[in-house]
Amino acid sequence: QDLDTENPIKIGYVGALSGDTALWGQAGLNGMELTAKQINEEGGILGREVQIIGLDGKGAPDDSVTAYKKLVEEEGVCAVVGTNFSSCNIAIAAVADELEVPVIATAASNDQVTVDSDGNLHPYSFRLCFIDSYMGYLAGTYAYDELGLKTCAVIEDITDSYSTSVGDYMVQTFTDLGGELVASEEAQNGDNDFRAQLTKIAAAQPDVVFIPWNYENVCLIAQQARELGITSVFFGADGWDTTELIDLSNGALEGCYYVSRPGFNLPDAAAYGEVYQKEYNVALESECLYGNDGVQWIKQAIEAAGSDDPKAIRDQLEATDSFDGLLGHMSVDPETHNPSRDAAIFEVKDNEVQYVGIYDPESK
Amino acid sequence: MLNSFQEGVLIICCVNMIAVLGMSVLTGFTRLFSFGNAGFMSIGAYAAAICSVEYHMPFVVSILIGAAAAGAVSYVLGSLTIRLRGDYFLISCLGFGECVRVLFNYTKNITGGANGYSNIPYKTTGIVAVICTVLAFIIAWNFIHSRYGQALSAIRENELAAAANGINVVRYKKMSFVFSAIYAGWAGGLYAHYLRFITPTLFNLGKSSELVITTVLGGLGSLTGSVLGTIIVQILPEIFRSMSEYRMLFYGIAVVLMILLRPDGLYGYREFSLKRLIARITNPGKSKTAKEQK
Amino acid sequence: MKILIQQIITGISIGSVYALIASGYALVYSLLDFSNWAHGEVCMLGAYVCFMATTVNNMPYWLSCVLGIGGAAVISFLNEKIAYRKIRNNGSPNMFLMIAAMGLSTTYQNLANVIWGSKFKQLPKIFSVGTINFDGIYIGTTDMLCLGLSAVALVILLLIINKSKFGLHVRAVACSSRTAGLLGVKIDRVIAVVFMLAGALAGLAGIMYGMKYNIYPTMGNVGLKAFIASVIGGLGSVPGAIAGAVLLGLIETVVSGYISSGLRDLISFCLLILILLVRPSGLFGVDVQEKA
Amino acid sequence: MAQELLRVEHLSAAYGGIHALHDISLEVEEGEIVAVLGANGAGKSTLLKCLSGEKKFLNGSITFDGKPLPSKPYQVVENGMVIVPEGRQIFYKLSVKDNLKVGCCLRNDKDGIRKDFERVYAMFPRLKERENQYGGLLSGGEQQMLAIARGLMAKPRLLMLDEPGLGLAPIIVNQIMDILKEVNEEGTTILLIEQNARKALKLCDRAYLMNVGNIVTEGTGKELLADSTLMEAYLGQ
Amino acid sequence: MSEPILEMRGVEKRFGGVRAIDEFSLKVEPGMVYGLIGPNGAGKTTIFNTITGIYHVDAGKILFQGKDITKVEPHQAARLGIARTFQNIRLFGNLSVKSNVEISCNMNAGYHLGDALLRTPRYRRVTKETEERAMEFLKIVGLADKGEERASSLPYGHQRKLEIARAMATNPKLLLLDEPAAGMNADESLELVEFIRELKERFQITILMIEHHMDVVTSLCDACTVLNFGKTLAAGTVEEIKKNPEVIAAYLGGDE
Ligand SMILES: Nc1ncnc2c1ncn2[C@@H]1O[C@H](COP(=O)(O)OP(=O)(O)OP(=O)(O)O)[C@@H](O)[C@H]1O
Ligand SMILES: Nc1ncnc2c1ncn2[C@@H]1O[C@H](COP(=O)(O)OP(=O)(O)OP(=O)(O)O)[C@@H](O)[C@H]1O
Ligand SMILES: [Mg+2]
Ligand SMILES: [Mg+2]
Repeated sequence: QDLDTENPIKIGYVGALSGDTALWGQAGLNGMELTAKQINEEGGILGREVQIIGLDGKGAPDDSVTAYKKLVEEEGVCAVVGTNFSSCNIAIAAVADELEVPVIATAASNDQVTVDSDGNLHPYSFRLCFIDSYMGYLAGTYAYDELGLKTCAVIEDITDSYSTSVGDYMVQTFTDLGGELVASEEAQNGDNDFRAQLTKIAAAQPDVVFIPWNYENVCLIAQQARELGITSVFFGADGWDTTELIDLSNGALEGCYYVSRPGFNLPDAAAYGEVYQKEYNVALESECLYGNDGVQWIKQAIEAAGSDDPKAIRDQLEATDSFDGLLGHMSVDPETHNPSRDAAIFEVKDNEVQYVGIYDPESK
Repeated sequence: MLNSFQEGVLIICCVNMIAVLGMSVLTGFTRLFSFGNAGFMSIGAYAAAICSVEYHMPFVVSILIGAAAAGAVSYVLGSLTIRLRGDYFLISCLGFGECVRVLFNYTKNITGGANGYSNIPYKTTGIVAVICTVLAFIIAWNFIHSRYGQALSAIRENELAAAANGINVVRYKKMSFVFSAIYAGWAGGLYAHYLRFITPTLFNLGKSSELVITTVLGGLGSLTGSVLGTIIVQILPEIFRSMSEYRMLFYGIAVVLMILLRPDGLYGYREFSLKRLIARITNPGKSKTAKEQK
Repeated sequence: MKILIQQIITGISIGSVYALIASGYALVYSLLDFSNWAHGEVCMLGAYVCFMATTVNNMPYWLSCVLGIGGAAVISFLNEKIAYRKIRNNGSPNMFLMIAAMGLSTTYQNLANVIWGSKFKQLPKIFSVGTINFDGIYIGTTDMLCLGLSAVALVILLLIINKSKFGLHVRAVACSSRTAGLLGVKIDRVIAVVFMLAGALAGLAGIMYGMKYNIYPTMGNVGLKAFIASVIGGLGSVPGAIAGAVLLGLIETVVSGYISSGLRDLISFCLLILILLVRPSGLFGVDVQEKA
Repeated sequence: MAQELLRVEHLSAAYGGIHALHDISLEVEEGEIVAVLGANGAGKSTLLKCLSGEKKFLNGSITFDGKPLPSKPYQVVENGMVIVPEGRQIFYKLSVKDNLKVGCCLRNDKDGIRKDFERVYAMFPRLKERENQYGGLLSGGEQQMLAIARGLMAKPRLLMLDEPGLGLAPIIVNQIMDILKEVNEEGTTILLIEQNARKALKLCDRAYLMNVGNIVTEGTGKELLADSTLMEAYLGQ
Repeated sequence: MSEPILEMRGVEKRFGGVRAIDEFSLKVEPGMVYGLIGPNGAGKTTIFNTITGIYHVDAGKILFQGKDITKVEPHQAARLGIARTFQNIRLFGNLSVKSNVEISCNMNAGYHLGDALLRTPRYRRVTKETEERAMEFLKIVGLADKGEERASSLPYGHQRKLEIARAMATNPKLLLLDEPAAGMNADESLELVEFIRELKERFQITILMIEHHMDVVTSLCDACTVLNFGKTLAAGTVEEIKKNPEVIAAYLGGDE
């Protein structure tokens, strides 16, 4: 109607739009564009049109930094969403502090994305996801306390910071609670045969195997583990969170658990998923939900600030004490910029991912 | 003045150019193919970064230590593998590069492992990068045009004849290997102080092959070709950045086309010369026959 | 003890997949003296062709496999026809072929990304319906099939290369295509047939690989392992490639199993260097040089 | 009169800008031995490269047995013209035996091949001794013998030899001349390039004399041998 | 008589079952042109390869100016003053004719890496000298005007000469020539003979030469050894050898 298209609000997206992780980058960008379209149909932000500009960061820190700089310097965006890789966001964080345009990481869960290794806050970096340590903590506690498992094994991707840090936290929590680590194995990104490691795990006969990997490798690991006669419970984190988990695992994950935020199970997300499916003719990915939440969160911040000045947006993002997105409710800790949001446990049962419920060990 | 994006692209271009110049000496002039130079880059990067962050050394010293570390490692590796021929040498370098990556991932306590190594001071500004590149070019140029460089070309052409004319083939090959590693280490150190954050994956096999491809595209046996090659390989994808998913596809196709259409690279066996360019413009017929003779 | 046996079996079965890829790779190397880095991508494309045939077009599985193998052969042939042949005719150094192959590999990987997306796809797992359990030692059926197929491929290739007239022509062209041409060998045809053969092997390997581990655009990266395997075995020697592949699989598993899975590649690499220091042309490689 | 087998008309060829052949014309009749003589760089090898289909020429025509020369080297061989190239060009990774086998790759007469094997081994006993050695490890002269033997194995209608005597002991050079004579008498036409003009002229029926890309003269071997001014001017004898 | 410049004592070299050289001994006095002839595959080139360190002998000793060089590497042999040409020409094909010779001159160039990288005056001076020296050698072989051409585009005969120039540029005391006249006609061979004589006079070198052209051997060599199956068949002056019936039977044949 009277949407101001002359003077749009530009929001950038950095993600892997090419290469072997392009799927998620594209999904995030699609999600943002869909949301922007919906926002524009409803009158935009502050009456201005929202524009999404996506640039390829190849999932590499250096390319992502360049893409971020280009978005800020050449495209004049007021905020950036992305990436889904911690390493990229750690690299961007220092640059963002200089260029003073906030960046909201989607699935980048490493602690250092928002707080550097000396404990200093990156004022312009935010994120939507859990941090590794929290997921590790939840998984470890749930496995020990709720499932009553006593011995654990872990297999980590040593080339992936997500995998190593989530895995380490899982094991640490589990052993701190009194559990025992009986096997700790490593593999590398690109491997797809894990039987050498699994043979060792099989010999140790753990109650639970932590598999903090991306779902595709999880499915390979699980199947190979079952082939080698491992009957333990497998436990994972939000890398498992996909609609394809059941299809790809061929039943190998029956009786296994993972911890993630609520998402696909929420009615809003499901509705969004239908629209998304119609629009792009591909299945919904969690990265789309992240993209949506990123845009919505920025919208909320701009509206609260009354302007799209990056500094003002930053202040509002930091001050967020309630934001409701497709991934549920969250608030921001101004000290760390980490969101605190509900965590949920999911179980694979009867060839279906079932929502077990919100899990918060503190509240017990 | 350049904005930070343009400066960033310039710096990345310069850093890569230094690594490619080293590669050019090794591959273009000695005809040894190394798919491990990203490994040397990472050694330089980590060594320099650690010097800066842990020991608060001045930037120049850190960079020098990084380059020296890469050189030292290459010397040891070269002592073992330089006698291997062709693809056997290639695979040993490739394996080395992958190993370095695994090692940096593995030594979490020192390097941060897959989490990366962060908080490196920002020291590689555009000016620094340009000065380093010019310096690197002059040194490489002088090296190549001295008896050392000539010896390398002789080895490339015919090892046996080179040896029969008093050239210690193993020593010179090792020299060019170390030279390229020092350049890679130098580039790596600069890179770390540009990006402020490094992880082992930055220096994967893809990076090594990019260096080789750039060298070949620029033209084997031509330093100016390497410079031009780097500019094209670094700037072209920048133009395609918004084409997202097709970007790498085009890159692949461009590599194949270049090899098919300009088999000698942009400047195979010759250096770019202003004189020749002018001659070609003013007298197109004659320079054409000169080209055909090749 | 049981673990050791299990590890050895695992090693051999991992190696057998490498072997299937390495044999086609070695075939091309033996002919043109260059590392066909696009070989892994041909495997990948073969697997995708098979996948498209079964799941999208609902063809019977055997027919899909045939199509996959044929498709890979055709792609491999096209690589030769469009790219490699021209480079050879240009008289460029052999390393250029390798660079072109790298370009092709990037192209195919990203093409697959664009067409099929980067998600894992599953082939119907008709063979891996289970593992055979020998008293707590598990042997995968797909693994045995791979090993069997590699063995058959090896025997067939050896017969072709060493016993047939075509094989002699292949070796002659490998040595000097110019002279072979002057003596009446139809060089282009010989090379094209070899590429098709290698492509067919790649397709077969891709399908086996896909059956075991799913298919995805970067699955061709396993070609690198095949490359390393052929180097261990001696470049250009098909039996060497297969022996090298099984050896590599064994080294990897045993190192992961008994030393450290994180340092697996590091230790395998040190062993590789060690092998090369003792035998600079790999285990089975012969290095005939023109004498002075 | 014998039948014409090969005719070259107004042939010219160049390497980049350098012209190596200018307007060459010559012919070879069935059953002849024709020699082409000339100093270093006269263009003799270039001529043979054109004839073997390896080098594209600029102008002119080549007809073999009444038909124009095909463009691919292997098609030329199929037509019955085989070259023993300059610089031996041994398959250095193939055994001596396999080298010879490649030589007869277009033949299918098993018995004939076996006989020819015996025959070349009888001609060059050295090769029989080294039968299973890699070609690349032979001595220079042994390689040369192998190259000639390989050419003979093809049993061509027209055999073209580029300096077959290169690097051979004098006694062997003489033997080769005898062998060529013998082969010729069995019906193979021969086009020979040889630096040893005297030997070549004694052997051949006719000869062409080349100088810097041109044919300066032609005649029978006897005529040229007798023409001492010519011999001195171009061949230094 | 002076000390021999090159001496081989009971040298043996086997390849698998083949004894390429067998109990071979040889003495070459300084200043001579010494011929090494014999049937194909007799082991002549192999002898060169053992002298220059390309092959290492299985038994026996090789002395150069009284010094044991049995185990030297090729580049060390070159530095000691032994230069050679190859039976199959081995030039630096893609480099210019001039660079081919310069590379050999460099062997004795007196500057270091530091000089090169910083382009010190010494570097400039030495480079200039090298260039001049290279041009001088090219002049001697008559290729001065072809300095900028690619070595591989030269005709065969010129390539041979370039190889000799390149060998001479290392400043050798002993020059090994492997069939220098191969592929040359009679006229050119004569020219070559003159040229080699000139080289010998001018640079005071000793020459050991393998050759099948008997007229070249006759007019150049002061003495020669005939090799057969890796063993000495005969040795002496050329005239003596030409009359030796065994040599005629094994090598020369009837009519020469
Ligand atoms: N590959 C090449 N590139 C450039 N020029 C060449 C090439 N081959 C030959 N030439 C030139 O062509 C001319 C003729 O050469 P060709 O080899 O035909 O001579 P030739 O008569 O066989 O001499 P020779 O007796 O030395 O073998 C020479 O001037 C030579 O320099
Ligand atoms: N590297 C090698 N491996 C195996 N056999 C070899 C090797 N080098 C030479 N030979 C054999 O040793 C013998 C001597 O070879 P050499 O090259 O010394 O002969 P030559 O006297 O130079 O002969 P020509 O005059 O033909 O060049 C030959 O029979 C050859 O086959
Ligand atoms: Mg010739
Ligand atoms: Mg010899």
